[in-house]
Amino acid sequence: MDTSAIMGALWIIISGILVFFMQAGFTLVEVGFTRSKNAGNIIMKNLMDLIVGSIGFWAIGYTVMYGESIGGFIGTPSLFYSEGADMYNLFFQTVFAATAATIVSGAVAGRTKFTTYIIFSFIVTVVIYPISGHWQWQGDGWLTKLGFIDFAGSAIVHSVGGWAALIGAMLVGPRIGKYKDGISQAIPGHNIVFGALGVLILWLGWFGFNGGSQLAFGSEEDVIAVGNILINTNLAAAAGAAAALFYTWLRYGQPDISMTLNGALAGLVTITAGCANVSAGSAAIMGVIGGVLVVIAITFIDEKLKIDDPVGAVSVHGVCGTLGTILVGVFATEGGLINGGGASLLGVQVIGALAYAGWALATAFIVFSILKATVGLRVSEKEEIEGLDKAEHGIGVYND
Amino acid sequence: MDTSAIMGALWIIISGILVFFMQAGFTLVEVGFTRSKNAGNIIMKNLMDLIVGSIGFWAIGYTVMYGESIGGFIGTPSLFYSEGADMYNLFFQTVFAATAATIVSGAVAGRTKFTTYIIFSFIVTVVIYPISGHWQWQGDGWLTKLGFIDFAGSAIVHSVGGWAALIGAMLVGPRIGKYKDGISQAIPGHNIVFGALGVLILWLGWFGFNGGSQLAFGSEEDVIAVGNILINTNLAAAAGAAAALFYTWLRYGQPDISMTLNGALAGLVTITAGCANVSAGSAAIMGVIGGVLVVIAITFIDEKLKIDDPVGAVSVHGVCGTLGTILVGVFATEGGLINGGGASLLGVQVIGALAYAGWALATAFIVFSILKATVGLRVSEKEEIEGLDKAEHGIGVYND
Amino acid sequence: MDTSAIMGALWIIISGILVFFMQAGFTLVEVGFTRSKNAGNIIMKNLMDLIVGSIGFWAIGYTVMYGESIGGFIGTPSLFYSEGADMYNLFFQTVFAATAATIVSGAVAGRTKFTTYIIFSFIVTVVIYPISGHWQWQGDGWLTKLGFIDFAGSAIVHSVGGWAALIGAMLVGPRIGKYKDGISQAIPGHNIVFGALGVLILWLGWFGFNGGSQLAFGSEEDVIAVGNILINTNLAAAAGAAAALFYTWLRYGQPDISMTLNGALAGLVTITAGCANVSAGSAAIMGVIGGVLVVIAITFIDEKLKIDDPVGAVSVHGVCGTLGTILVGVFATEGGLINGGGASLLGVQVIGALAYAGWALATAFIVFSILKATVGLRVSEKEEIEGLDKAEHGIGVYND
Amino acid sequence: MKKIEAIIRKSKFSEVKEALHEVGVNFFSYWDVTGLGNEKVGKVYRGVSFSTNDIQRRHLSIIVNDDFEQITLDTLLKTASTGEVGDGKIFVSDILETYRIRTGEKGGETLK
Amino acid sequence: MKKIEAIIRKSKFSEVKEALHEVGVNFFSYWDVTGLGNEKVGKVYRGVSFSTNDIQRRHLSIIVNDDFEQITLDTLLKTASTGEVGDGKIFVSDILETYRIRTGEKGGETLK
Amino acid sequence: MKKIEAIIRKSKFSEVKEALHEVGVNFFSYWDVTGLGNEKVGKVYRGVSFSTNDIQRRHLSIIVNDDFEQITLDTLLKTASTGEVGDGKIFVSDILETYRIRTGEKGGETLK
Ligand SMILES: Nc1ncnc2c1ncn2[C@@H]1O[C@H](COP(=O)(O)OP(=O)(O)O)[C@@H](O)[C@H]1O
Ligand SMILES: Nc1ncnc2c1ncn2[C@@H]1O[C@H](COP(=O)(O)OP(=O)(O)O)[C@@H](O)[C@H]1O
Ligand SMILES: Nc1ncnc2c1ncn2[C@@H]1O[C@H](COP(=O)(O)OP(=O)(O)O)[C@@H](O)[C@H]1O
Repeated sequence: MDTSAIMGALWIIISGILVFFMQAGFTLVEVGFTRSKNAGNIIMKNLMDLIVGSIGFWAIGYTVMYGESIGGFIGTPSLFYSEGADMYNLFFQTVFAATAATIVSGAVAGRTKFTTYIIFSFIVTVVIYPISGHWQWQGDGWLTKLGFIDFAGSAIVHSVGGWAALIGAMLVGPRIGKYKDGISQAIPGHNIVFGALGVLILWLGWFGFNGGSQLAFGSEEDVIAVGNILINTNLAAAAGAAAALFYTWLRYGQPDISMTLNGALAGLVTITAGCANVSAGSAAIMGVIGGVLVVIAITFIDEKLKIDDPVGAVSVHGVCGTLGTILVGVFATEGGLINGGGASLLGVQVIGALAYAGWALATAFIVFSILKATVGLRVSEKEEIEGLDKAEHGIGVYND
Repeated sequence: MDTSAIMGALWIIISGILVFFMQAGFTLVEVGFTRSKNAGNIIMKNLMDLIVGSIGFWAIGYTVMYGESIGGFIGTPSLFYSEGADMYNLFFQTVFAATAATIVSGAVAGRTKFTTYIIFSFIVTVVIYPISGHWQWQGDGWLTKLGFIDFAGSAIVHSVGGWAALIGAMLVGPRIGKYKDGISQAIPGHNIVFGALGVLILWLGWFGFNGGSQLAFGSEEDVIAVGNILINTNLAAAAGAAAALFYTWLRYGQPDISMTLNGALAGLVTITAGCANVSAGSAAIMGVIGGVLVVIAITFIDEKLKIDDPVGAVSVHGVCGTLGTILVGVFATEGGLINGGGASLLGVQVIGALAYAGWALATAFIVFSILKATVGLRVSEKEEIEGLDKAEHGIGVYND
Repeated sequence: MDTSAIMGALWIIISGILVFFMQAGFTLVEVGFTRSKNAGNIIMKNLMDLIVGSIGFWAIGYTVMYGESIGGFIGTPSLFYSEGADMYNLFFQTVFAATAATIVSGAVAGRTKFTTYIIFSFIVTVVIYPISGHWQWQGDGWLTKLGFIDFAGSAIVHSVGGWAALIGAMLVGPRIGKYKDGISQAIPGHNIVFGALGVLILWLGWFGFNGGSQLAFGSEEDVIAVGNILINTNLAAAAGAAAALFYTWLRYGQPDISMTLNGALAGLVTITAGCANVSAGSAAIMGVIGGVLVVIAITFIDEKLKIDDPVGAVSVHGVCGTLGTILVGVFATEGGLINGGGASLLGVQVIGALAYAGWALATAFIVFSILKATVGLRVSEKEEIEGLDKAEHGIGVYND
Repeated sequence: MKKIEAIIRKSKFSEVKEALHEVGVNFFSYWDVTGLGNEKVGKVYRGVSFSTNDIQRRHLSIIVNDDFEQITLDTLLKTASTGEVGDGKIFVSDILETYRIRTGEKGGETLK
Repeated sequence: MKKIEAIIRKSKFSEVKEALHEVGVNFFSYWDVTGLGNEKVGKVYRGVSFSTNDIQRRHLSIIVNDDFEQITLDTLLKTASTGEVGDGKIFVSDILETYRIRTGEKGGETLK
Repeated sequence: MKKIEAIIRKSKFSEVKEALHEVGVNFFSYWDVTGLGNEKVGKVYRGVSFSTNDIQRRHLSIIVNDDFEQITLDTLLKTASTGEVGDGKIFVSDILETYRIRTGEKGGETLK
């Protein structure tokens, strides 16, 4: 291992630590955007994602993803990965896997059975997500071969999590009181300060998420690449937040706090696929598109589809993940439509985006349907009204 | 780019990420030290600083600061910076710029119009702060030539932000109920736990702020320098907190929590200018001076000047920023008064400190005056009493 | 200093910054697990630990620990350490020292005099902890010579802090109302969201705590070592949380949130001694043992010993610290019992674990006894009932 | 005029509110109280199981004209009840006078 | 003795408090309640606009001797009003007896 | 039936609760209020010292049958007092009727 490789390992480790911290961000956003009576349950679900992700990905998930390719579709699984010299990569990949699993929890918050959730989280970590990753990041995946670009995982991590969340939220059904006579009711989050802190932590972690995906830091090219990635990431987040802020101001007469926070996340998800392949200007524009679209999508899913997603996970991760993946075909410096690259990359990006959406929707549908028929998805009405904390964990999180 | 340079870039990037996190720290301190009815508005203002800082500094601010010097006073501006190999520096400088802008928001919390604030924040980011930076950090600035030392920005970042905050707080006027018959009333912060977490996050970020300002990590000198900087930073913070704790204990009979938290920040601001130029012992003493002075300054501004600064931003950043800048002339290992260096460095430091204070006071006064005469500075009395969250953003941040 | 050494310094600095952040984690856990009326006091105690740790360890503690060995028992003290080229190590060691001091504060929360606490914290930082460290980490300590393994401080940092906490909690006595007719009463923590955020921050910081203890990052061996350490750390934390979750589920019929959070910390403490010496599988098993034991220990100390430890500090740090130290003798890849290494390492580990427990118990007993006889340990009944915030700091942390 | 104080389960509140609305009782104030009564709830915190009868309840204070008393009571009794111990209580007392702050007017009209 | 319960706008509280103080009504207790009345407030949360008449109010409970009733009412009516819907209500009822816990004494003297 | 409202120090609550329990008064509701009275407390926040008589208190609302009135009052007066200014007040008023929501029954029986 030469100095370059060691420096690369250092960067990957630091990035992994930053990505790990995103767990705290997700937890805070989900806790803050929902009601106080379920806060403890959300904490437990997020912890569970981290537990299952950490153990499951090491136990088998990592090789499902990075094992020798079986037909470009799945890696050859083996148990309890133990390649010493590769452990820092396992670490980095583990925290990614935990992220994918965590996305679902926000969308099904406030009414889902804890046991059911644990099982689903496990399946995401060891089957759904690693296979997604294999298609592109393992190197011999079928999408890699098509020339598909998803640098840090708009499609692989976020859209997969987001579309699985859609199925979850749909099959679990809306929270009691969310729709009255078919009209969506506001159920305000109980602590938007937690939500804001969560978003800032996620934004922070994203520098590791996108920057670390360079997977190297040993040459001038790496420095240039990572520098660009960080600027693109930051610009897209800022532009996404700004877009959501001004768009809600225009549309509702007031800048909406929680939507603005979602806008920042939307910008981050949107830029993730192409953060290493677009210019700073494009990143800002992509952020704006994501920030506006997320507001439209949240309202559409809430009011038209009548699917209850308390934190906007489907819109942020699913919609913007798919959006960002496709936009690479438009904005990529090399091969992007507006940079004279023609439509071929765009075509590939659309194929990839659809493949991931389809994969996530289909597998999540199967799993949630089986769970529905067996263990059941929802807590009882009484437990839901009383709050999951008291019902499932014995006591609330806020006391005197 | 050789290994040293790459390692330097890595350190700058990591430091930048740490400095970014200070945004969360500022938000929490400001939220925690003010009333709950305005928490959402504070979140939005801090987000706006980050948005405006990220976009504005890339769009133009960076070149205003680092562009080719026009008379040592301002850089040659150019739009949409895109020097690939320098993007990591842009990132580091962007998060600094966002810090400068954010300082003001705490001082004017609870009564300022959101639109007005956005405009001011933008002007700080693209005009006031970059010009400040140019004088010293660009290399050809007039203060650089004088031999002025402001290693990480006590004057350039903090005092500029702090003195602008003074003008803001003065022109906006005190919150309703802050002064009764000319006597200052306590308006306790609504969540000092958030305040404390914010301070610890700021303290954390400051290791990047000061440490990263070494702008290199490729040689033994760098290791020594950064090691010293971190120790100095940490000692000054600890000493500042200790000083404020014991001083308030003596003065008021009880160790004051929020003042102690301000004391830590005071120590950090005080050491920022000289963190690479003084010994550990001097750093501790400087922290003590800062920690005591901040308490005196807060009380003076509050009770004598009757300017309402809910979080103590003027005292922490303005007063201690100026203090720290001047104290470099006293404590610098090379050239400092007490180390036998005579008064010449001290003279230069005083000139620089005054220049930045004057610059910030003057420009902020002009901008806030224009804003007052045009868009207006304050929300209506009704909105203020009801709270900015409901009035400007439709809903409070705390719900059930 | 060659490139390897510089990279090592970079890693140590980054790790130190991560460990610093653990202060925020401890503060949040302690605040969240106790009642709101004492939150400010806990913040102040934790700040005080950081202050005293930062100043005291530089002023003298570091040399007590790392100074030339006097009989393998204590370093030769000297005042105000100022070896420029070693400052980054001082930084790393300082944040460790602050951690040790902080452990006690949670166990004695809600009834201890602030002055008394400050004095004790100081003695931990400059005497008790540095001598602990000297025995093993200085290189010439008597335990080093025995071949004792405590890579990152299960015994040296955590068990010393935890057993001192036991004495503190015992001598200070339970909070009013904690035992009624000899039966333990629940006094629920006031904000478990803070607790959960605190645990995630601690988990994050632990990557620096354990990873940084490699004290190098310049070769392939270092990359392998640190990679393994991070995976072990993460697996043990996840396994500890999982074990506590399922064990409380079985035992009490409901997964207990705060116990699960303690379980994660238990896993982390347990793996700290052997994180560089065991396989991933062993780390997971050790985490499980720690996670179950911590629940048993908390209940035992609470209900049988009737010692009131609001946050479980004794169980997490004392019990699991000792456990983890001993388990190295069982699971170490080289020398561990189950890996065919015989019982000799195990014997050494037991000796070391007992030595640290004895040292902490004895010194803490002496110091707390003297303090009890002089300044006194407890606040008055009236102050305790009213809450320490109002009584000792003039105002509560939560307002409107 | 009467003051009707009802202490009900929090989980029943939205149902009660709607039912009151339907019978024309639109004006009232409410806040959360802790109630001690017959109901006991078992909880576990950090391994300590305890049973408490300090239970969160919602307290409604409804001032009505005498002709509305009965319908208010009936509605409350019907919609707030689950049949399990802990459904709560209703207390009726006399109100001598009421004022509408906005207009200064007094008497039964202010309750309409 | 009378109990005067006033449900007022939170934003009017400090004004009311001072005015009461000036007329010698220094003793009372208050807490926050949610009020349902004529006033409706429009809000937007995540794109869902909704209008609610669950509005935060402050509830004052003032026990006074009969000779203080009128001045208390007058002060409340004057200072708590803005003239807009939602200013709140005042309810007066009878108090049979009062006790000062500290001394155990009872009767009107305890209110002075 | 009587309503006994007691406004006491928060720090005295658990003692009072137990004492009431011992004399057979097991049912009541309570919540926190801010009280203005004779007591003043000095505080310091960020160097501004201020003295406030807005003090947190606990408000107990106990509805009892007439034969329980005296013992409840006695118990409260005895256990809630410290002898220092600020111990609080007790107010007694009439309750016309009470209902148990669970069963719909009314009258004094519901308080047992
Ligand atoms: N005598 C009382 N005075 C005041 N509040 C009461 C009284 N009795 C009951 N309550 C309130 O009513 C709630 C429900 O009463 P409880 O005895 O548990 O149920 P049930 O009425 O079904 O027997 C209690 O928690 C308390 O808040
Ligand atoms: N009948 C009532 N019983 C109890 N509280 C009431 C009643 N009527 C009004 N209130 C309280 O007074 C507040 C203001 O009343 P509202 O009808 O909105 O205004 P206005 O009195 O100006 O018409 C309500 O929010 C509620 O808290
Ligand atoms: N007239 C009143 N109306 C309503 N509440 C009162 C009244 N007088 C006292 N209280 C309540 O009782 C509390 C204690 O009263 P205070 O005058 O301070 O003590 P003391 O009764 O010992 O003189 C007050 O804080 C307030 O909550």
